[in-house]
Amino acid sequence: MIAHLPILQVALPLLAAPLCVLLRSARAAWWIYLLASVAAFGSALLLASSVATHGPLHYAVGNWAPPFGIAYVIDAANAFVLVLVSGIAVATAIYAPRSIAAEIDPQRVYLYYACLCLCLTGLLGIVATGDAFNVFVFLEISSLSSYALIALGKRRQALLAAFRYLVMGTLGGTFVLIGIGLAYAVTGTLNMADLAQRLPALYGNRTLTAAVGFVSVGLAIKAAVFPLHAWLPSAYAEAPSAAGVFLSATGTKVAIYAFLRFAFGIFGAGLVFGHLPMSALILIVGTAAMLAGAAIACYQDDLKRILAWSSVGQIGYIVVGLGLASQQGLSAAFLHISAHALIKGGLFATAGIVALRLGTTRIDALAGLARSAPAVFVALLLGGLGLIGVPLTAGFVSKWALVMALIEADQWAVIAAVLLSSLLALVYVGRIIEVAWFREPPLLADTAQPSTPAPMALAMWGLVGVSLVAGVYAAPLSRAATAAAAALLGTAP
Amino acid sequence: MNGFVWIDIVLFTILAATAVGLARTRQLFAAAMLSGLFSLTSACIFVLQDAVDVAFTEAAVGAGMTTVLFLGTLALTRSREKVTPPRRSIPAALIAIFTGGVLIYASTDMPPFAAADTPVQQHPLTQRFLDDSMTEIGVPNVVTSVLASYRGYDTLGETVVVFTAAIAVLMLLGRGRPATSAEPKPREALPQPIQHDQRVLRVVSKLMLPFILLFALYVQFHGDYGPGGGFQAGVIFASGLILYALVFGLDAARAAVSPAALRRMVPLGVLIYAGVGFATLLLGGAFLDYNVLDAHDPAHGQHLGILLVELGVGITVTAAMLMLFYSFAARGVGR
Amino acid sequence: MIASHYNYWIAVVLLMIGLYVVMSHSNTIKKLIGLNVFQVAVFMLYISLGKIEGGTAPIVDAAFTVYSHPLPHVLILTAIVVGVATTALGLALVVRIHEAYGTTDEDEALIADRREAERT
Amino acid sequence: MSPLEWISNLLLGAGLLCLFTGALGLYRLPDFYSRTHAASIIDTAAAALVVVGLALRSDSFATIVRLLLILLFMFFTSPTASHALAQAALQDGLRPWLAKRPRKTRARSGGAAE
Repeated sequence: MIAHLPILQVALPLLAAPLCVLLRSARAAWWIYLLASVAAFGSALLLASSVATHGPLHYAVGNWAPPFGIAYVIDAANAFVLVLVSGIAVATAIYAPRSIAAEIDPQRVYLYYACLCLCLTGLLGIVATGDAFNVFVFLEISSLSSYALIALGKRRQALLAAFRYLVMGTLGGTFVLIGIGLAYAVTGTLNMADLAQRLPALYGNRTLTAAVGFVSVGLAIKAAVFPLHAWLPSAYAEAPSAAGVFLSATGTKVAIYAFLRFAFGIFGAGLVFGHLPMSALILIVGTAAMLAGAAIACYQDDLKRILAWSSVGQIGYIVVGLGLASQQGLSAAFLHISAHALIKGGLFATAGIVALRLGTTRIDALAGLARSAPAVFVALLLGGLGLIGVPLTAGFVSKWALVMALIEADQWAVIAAVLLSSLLALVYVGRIIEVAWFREPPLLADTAQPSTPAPMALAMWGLVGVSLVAGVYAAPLSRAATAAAAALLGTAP
Repeated sequence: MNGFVWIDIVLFTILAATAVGLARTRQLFAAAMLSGLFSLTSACIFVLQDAVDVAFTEAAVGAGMTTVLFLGTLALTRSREKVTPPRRSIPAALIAIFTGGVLIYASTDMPPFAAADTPVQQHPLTQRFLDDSMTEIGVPNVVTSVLASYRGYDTLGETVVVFTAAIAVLMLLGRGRPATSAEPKPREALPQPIQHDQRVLRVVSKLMLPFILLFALYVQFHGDYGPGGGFQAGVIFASGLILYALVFGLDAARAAVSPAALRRMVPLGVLIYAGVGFATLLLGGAFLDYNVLDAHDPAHGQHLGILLVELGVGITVTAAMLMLFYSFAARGVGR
Repeated sequence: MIASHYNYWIAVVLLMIGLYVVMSHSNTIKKLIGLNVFQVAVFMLYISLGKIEGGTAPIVDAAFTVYSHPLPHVLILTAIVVGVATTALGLALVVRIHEAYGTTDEDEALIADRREAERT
Repeated sequence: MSPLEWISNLLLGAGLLCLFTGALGLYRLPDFYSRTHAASIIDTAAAALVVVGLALRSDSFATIVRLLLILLFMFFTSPTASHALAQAALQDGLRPWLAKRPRKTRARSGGAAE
């Protein structure tokens, strides 16, 4: 059975989507989505433990040996991301029903769950595959479903945000397609392992250099890396809360993972970071991202928008980590991928609860939240501390690892930028806390707020709680991140 | 230099002229038609480069379906474009030139066009697909073998993409117009039953319709031996029904193929495809390993598997395309 | 160089035109048309990789020995379908944007949003 | 050259002439209706002549049958398409251009035909 797990954890959510549509019932669709994500999470955990003990798993779809068919390869790196993505999907499933009932037309709820299943399928497919073109196909499944998930936001701005995301995302996807095509032109193969074997002979080939460029730019658009981030803030801020939780925690992370896979598993670190000046470029871009994202977040007056802009900044940390291309840098990147996914997922969950209780997420409306909804406020506070990187949070663990990696690489300017951006995070988190804690609520707000539904609170505390546990008891996560980095670099841990 | 070069030059000139024309015109209707022409011309180029299946699909999808969807949208919005301000056009031009420059730079190290010793032609994949597929799978159209068997998983993904688009559009446009609309008066929908004397149109459409549907079935089941397969067949089948809707009105079409039936067919096709995958798992093979479908004769198993998955693709694509059309067409009726 | 590479270059020029239309125009429908041109240009780039001199369509027949490579064809079949799916979703969004804002122009819609934000 | 090839060449030549006439007419004629007429020359006469010319050259029976089926299909659809186009224009209120009318009508209807 374990032999088929690599395909099952993608195929089960895939099977779930048409079932949701066929049954046409919101309740049944939720159960299907829940079961599919739990099944995916379970298989991901089993896979991760199997990979940790027995080494990488290979699976040939259709029993066509690679490079003739499509192969799945699970190693410590993608097992890490698989567990993360499917875990967030479970949290979203717990969170979703009440939030969706409040935000989505009841006639469309079953379609909405089908879209969530599809988005999960796409993301897991990107992570698990060992075939370059297969990445593109699943990238488009996840992208198309996320456009739809975002477009159903309550305000009309959601439509515009989804459209802009669609245009940018399609350009990004097509850039990836061009890059894969150029690599195919000079090798004749699409299998990642086969490509990796043939490419070193071609270092210096101009077609290959351009392929690296196109894939990098395409995935940078999908990951919203700083100058190409324009679609992200309004897309995540306008999305319905449940989609916001899921996408903010997984979407950009998977794109970054895909870049890591292309850089280390296909093109090879020797080409991307040795032959081409990508390392310096990535460090500059990452530094700019963490400063600009955090700075702009300070000027927003909507909770979800602050969180979305903060994501732009936080992606900068991950990018800086991978730009170092060292064992430490990569483990810091993996740590921050997981830490930020948990924290930002938790914070978007909190923002969704705020939206449900107050009917808005505007920052002035938060006044008095600390008294009217202390639990929500505490979650917001803890998540915010994680964003800043205060000790005993997961954010601290990953930032500490990043700073250590930067010290090792003698990148003092970047370290200064990390500290500055943390200060900026203090400013925007502080603003939220200040309003919610100290400012008097307007008299109108005393009218009865709906209470927090228990499943939503559970999901919120689940995400925030796991991020706190990971901050206090950091060893397992660090170990997994180290193993993931080692798997990418090809050095046995 | 042979005759093909001249055809190439003519076609490329038409393509470039079309592209420039659609970039410059501010009439969106003209731009949509030119984009259809662009797809059709590129389909001709694909034929010249031996990609008959691709040409078929591009003609049916790019020139046919996409244009129908553009026209449906234009009928609902009826807008004309404004002049592009230079603050947008200059950075756009710079980005386009830079991207093109990188690609030209890349092309200088690309293998010569149509050479026999390129990495693509030299890779072991070539021999496997072109020589061994006849014994392994036994389908003369190698594109079908690769599409449905060697890379059958990609094609499953592709079917899921169509499914995703269908349910996404259903979610966005599904239930008529919302009450709060910026534009109070409902626009005329695209397929109004034509009021005036349309005997010619009706008679000819009625005459043609069975043949269009028959042709779709031929394309569906002849895909093993010639160009064609589930995608092309699905689009042709849908376009036959779209013709019916255009001539006889949306209500007549919905009476023939109800939206409720479509809503079941779209997921059904995906289920058939994925179901084949799970069936092979249960029979002890790998996911989508058609060899296990027939314990005695693997090649027969491959045939059966390809037939089933192409059927799944055909069902989903037909229903999805028709559903897209219904969604756009019904939007203007204002029910 | 010219004789052996002009196919790629023309695809690149078409790609540039498509990209320019996407980036420069603020009309949403026009953007999608540009996106189509952009994608078709990429398809041409791929298909030209499979062509072989003197080859024929990859449908095995006793009469032929040289066939063009089928793999790029399969990949682009997938990409074409992805393209039409994206266009359909984009157009559905355009219809909804037009209903919500009364325009299909992205800039006008953004201005309308900004005005609305200033009013509240 | 065999007599069959001569006939084929003759038909292809005539087809080309029709194509050219149609294209010229599409470009030069003053209004929508006359342009539709020019376009339908291409659809019907030019296409039919070329298809028959090709059929005479073909050496396989299957190809001939296919070509004839194409011919049959076009025989029905092309005139219908032109008819529908013209009727739609008429319904939309587009008046045919007549020599008596002032030239400005021509410019307007020319734009509509694009």
